[in-house]
Amino acid sequence: MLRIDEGSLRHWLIRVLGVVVVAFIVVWVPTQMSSSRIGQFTDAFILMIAAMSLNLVLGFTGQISIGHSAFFGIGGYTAAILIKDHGWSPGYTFYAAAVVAFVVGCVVALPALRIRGIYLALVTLAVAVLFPTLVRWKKLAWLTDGSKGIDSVRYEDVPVWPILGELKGREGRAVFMFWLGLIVVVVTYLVCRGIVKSRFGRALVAIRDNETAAAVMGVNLTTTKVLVFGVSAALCSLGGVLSTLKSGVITPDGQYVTLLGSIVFLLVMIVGGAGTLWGPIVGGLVYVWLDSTTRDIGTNDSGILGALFGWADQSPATLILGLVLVVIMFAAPYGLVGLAKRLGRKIVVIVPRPVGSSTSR
Amino acid sequence: MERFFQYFFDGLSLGSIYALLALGLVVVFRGTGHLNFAQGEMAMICTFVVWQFNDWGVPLVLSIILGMIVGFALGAGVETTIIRGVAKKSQAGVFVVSIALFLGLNSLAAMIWGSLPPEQLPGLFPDEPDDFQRIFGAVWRYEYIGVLAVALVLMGLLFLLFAKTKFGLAMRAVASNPESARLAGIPTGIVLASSWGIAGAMGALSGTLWGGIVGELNAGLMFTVFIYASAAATLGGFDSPGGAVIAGLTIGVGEQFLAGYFPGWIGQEMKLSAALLTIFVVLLIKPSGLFGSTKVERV
Amino acid sequence: MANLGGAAGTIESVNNTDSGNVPLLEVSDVTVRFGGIIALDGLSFSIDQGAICGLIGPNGAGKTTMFNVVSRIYDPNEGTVSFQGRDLLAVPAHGIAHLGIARTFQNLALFPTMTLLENVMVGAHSQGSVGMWRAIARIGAARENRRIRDWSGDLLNQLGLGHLAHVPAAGLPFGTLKRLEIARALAARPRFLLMDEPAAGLTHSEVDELGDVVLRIRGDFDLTVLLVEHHMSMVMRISDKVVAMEFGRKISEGTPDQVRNDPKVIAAYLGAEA
Amino acid sequence: MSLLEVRALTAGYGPVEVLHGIDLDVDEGEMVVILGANGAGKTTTMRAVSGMIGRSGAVNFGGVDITRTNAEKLVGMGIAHVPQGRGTFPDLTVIDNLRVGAYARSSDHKSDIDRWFDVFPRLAERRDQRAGSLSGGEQQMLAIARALMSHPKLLLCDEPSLGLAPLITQEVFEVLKKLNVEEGLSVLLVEQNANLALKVAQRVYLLETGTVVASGTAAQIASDDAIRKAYLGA
Repeated sequence: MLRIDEGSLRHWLIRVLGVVVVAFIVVWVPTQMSSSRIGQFTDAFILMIAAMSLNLVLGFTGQISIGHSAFFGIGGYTAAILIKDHGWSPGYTFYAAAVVAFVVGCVVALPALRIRGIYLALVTLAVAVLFPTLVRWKKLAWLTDGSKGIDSVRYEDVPVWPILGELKGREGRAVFMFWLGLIVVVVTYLVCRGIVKSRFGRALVAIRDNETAAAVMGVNLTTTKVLVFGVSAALCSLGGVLSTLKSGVITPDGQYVTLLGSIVFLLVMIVGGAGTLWGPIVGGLVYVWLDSTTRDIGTNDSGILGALFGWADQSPATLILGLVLVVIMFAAPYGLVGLAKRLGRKIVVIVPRPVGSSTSR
Repeated sequence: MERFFQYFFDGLSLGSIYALLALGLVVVFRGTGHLNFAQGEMAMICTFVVWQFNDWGVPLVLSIILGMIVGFALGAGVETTIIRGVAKKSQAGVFVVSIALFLGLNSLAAMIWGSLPPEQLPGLFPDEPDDFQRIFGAVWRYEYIGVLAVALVLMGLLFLLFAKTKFGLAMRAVASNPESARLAGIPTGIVLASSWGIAGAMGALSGTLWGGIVGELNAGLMFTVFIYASAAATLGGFDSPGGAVIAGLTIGVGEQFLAGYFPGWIGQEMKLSAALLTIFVVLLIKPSGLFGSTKVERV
Repeated sequence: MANLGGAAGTIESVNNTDSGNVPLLEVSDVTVRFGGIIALDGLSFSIDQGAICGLIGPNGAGKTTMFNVVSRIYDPNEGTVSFQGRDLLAVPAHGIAHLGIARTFQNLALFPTMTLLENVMVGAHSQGSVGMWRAIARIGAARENRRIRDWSGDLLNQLGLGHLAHVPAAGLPFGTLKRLEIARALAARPRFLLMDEPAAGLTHSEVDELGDVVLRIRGDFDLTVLLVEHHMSMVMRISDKVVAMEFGRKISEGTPDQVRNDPKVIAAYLGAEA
Repeated sequence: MSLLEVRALTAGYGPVEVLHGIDLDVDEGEMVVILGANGAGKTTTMRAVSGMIGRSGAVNFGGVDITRTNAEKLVGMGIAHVPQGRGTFPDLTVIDNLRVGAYARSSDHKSDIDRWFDVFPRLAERRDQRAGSLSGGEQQMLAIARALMSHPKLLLCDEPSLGLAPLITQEVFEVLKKLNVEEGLSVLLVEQNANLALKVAQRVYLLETGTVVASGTAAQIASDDAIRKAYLGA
């Protein structure tokens, strides 16, 4: 077992090494892989964003939500409507979607505050069920185009980013979406990290662990819960914007717009590791990998969740996924990241710096 | 007036199916404090089981009883093997596991049976186009009358079980104070498994009744019913069986009225949303539901 | 918002501590009912600045209820509570930390998944100001973190827990966690500390140590302490004043010696000679 | 041989060991009291004896080793436990509470219910009220009556005086004493009210921080300075 002091040269070397490896993979993927593979990574980015946002609410604050698919959909629809009806440049719709979703998120959180546990779960369930029906509603068709949804929402011309050189055609768009997705993932990660590592973030975990004690320490439960729900919704909507821009379409029964979306986000978060910063990122990669692998099992060609609601038959994929989930809940409550941390500690231990003002830099 | 009675009666019938499933949710919640997200899927699987027995030539009534037995075993088995272990670790874990069950059962049903064409599951009651009775000018179909009757009878039996039997007493005791129940010699493990089992059996019946009305069986059979049932349980207050029944019937009737009287704005496709929104508002005013109890927290 | 410069709290008290007879906390005629049960029945007492006040009484006397009234978890049905002349009942539960009131819990109310350091850092919540937006934008968040981390680390070191700073709270021995609760409460730089049965569940030697710790922190942090405790020897040793309760009422009040020899107190503890 | 024989009992909650090896006996027809300050481990002792928490050491009841028997079975064997804080079923009526008490028995229990209604007439008046609506004293009586419905040989009674007014406490103790004397019921009692306990009990164990620091007959302990010390400090 290796013991390394926090902040020592070796510790910094390990950190730098980690960054280099990640950067290498990130650069390698869009330059060396086929555009369909690149697209899969973009899919993983989309899931990472949604799962990271859910993680803020569920993983860190302990508030159950299965309504995040609605926020995802709000993002997608905001982008689609602004681009198609109002001629916005796609890039700006991220900001607009975040604002809309933040407001809706806060409104949803308001009743959720007075009710706890399963009641909260059911309110968010209602939100997840409501959203697609509202979008489909004929009275709103002027805005949402009803059940057929909105299509050809994408960058007509891929913007030129000097670093990337010129990107052309389908391939160029795939590479562009990859980089765009990566940027949003990094931004989302930084937002989550900023929150979690702050006084506000400690208040979130305190609420999760012991609400009464948190209040006694001076944490305002109401504003904290509403704000974190709002920001979580805003982040989730970014995933929706990205997904719509990538596929060019959004419909009321689109992939992550229905309740199924919420379930997928939940899966990604749990498998990767709830309440860990890297969990949703690992979860997103693992999920997309599993999904593409299980497409080849049996006759099913619609992936892990294809079997749901009779979309496709005779695939054991979802069943396996359900079993994996149960096993994870028993064996590794903090997901793959939690497991990796536990095993990693047997190889390398970072010895933290002693605490107190005298030892501070 | 005709329309009023028509909506009222149809609503009562559908509402009784929601109430059955909601009652299952409440029985589980009272006993163990968990929300079983897979309640609807357990009911769906059992409906397929009923169809399977029937398809093998077992008479329908016997098939339904067998289906309810399978439902009981499924519920009790899930509680003892999976839920109990996870519940020791975390409450959120139970929620995740019930979602896993939801996925797994759904997939299992799709794998084994796929989607059955319409009218494969024979209705329990005559459902030819002219099998109805006119009362107050409204069409009372025998099928709907039958559903309502069966649902009400089962709920009645359940309340008798709760109120009059030794086992029902034990269930109430465990729900009220599990620690003292153990001290009184009640095998709490068996009681808890049974509450899941009873919920499973009621789900089986609710699924079969619903399947008979819908006619078509597939893995998505119970999803909407589950949403209605959870809305009913929420509205009624999660710890009140009577509340779940009343709320289930109310929601059934309410959605028929909303859909019937506002066809332009709400209609068939928006009735679920309208019902959910109404409940949302009710919860804002009364967070523990209409009949639920608020508990004093001790620190 | 708060001055976090020194290692120990620098409290410029509004009242002169020398005269010592201006009450910091004044409870008058507080009544609490739960359903039909009267938990507190017109209770009144006051605590002077800088004093350690012991609150004693048999189980079910209403001590913890009193405690929860002062820490704003329960609302009394009747009566008033004032802190430094302010109406405490007008302050929400999360507001009392900002007034300078901290508490420990009878059955430990720690954050089990957090490390000891993080637990104490949450205790310092009222000493920071970085909210969500500043955390996202990272405006002053790092500096505040460092400041709170150092301050919390100092507290852990003072209570002899520094070596466990990065260990999660769950699973540590009871005595350690009791100390952690004290450290966490002190992190808010309180001027008034409420301790709910800090000695319960401790071994003999740990109880003696605890008494010393309470005396020490009272001096170091310029604290006023309300101590609800069953462990008579400790209460009698460290309190300046003792209030005895039974059935939600005050039955005796005075110095430890006065209360110890009060026949009503002896009756309450050893049972009345009927 | 004693009815209840406890040797080197250790128990606790999670990683926290509360009892560090306790020896304790209750003879047939005897009333024994455990005294001690709060946090001394009295309630934990009771819970360990009745199998509500994990324990190690040896517990024998009527000559049978019950160390590994779970709580639900012990009721049928003749141990009834009235937990601290009453342990009634607040959502059930008084009469249903008593019926639950008879759960472990198969025989008819109507006559028993009538009998306890005779002993506690106030319960009879409130037979159809929910237990949660009763006063503290009534709940305590109900809890005791509920425990006795199982016809125990040994009654574990955890602080029956908790939160009760002195008069009602006396009433409860008189009933316990009567049952002990007239019916030969063995009782293991946890009590903070030392004087009262010493009056009814035959033998006493004094607990401090999870160990027995003194034991003896009630008379010996009553004249001992140890109690005064343990309760009111030196």
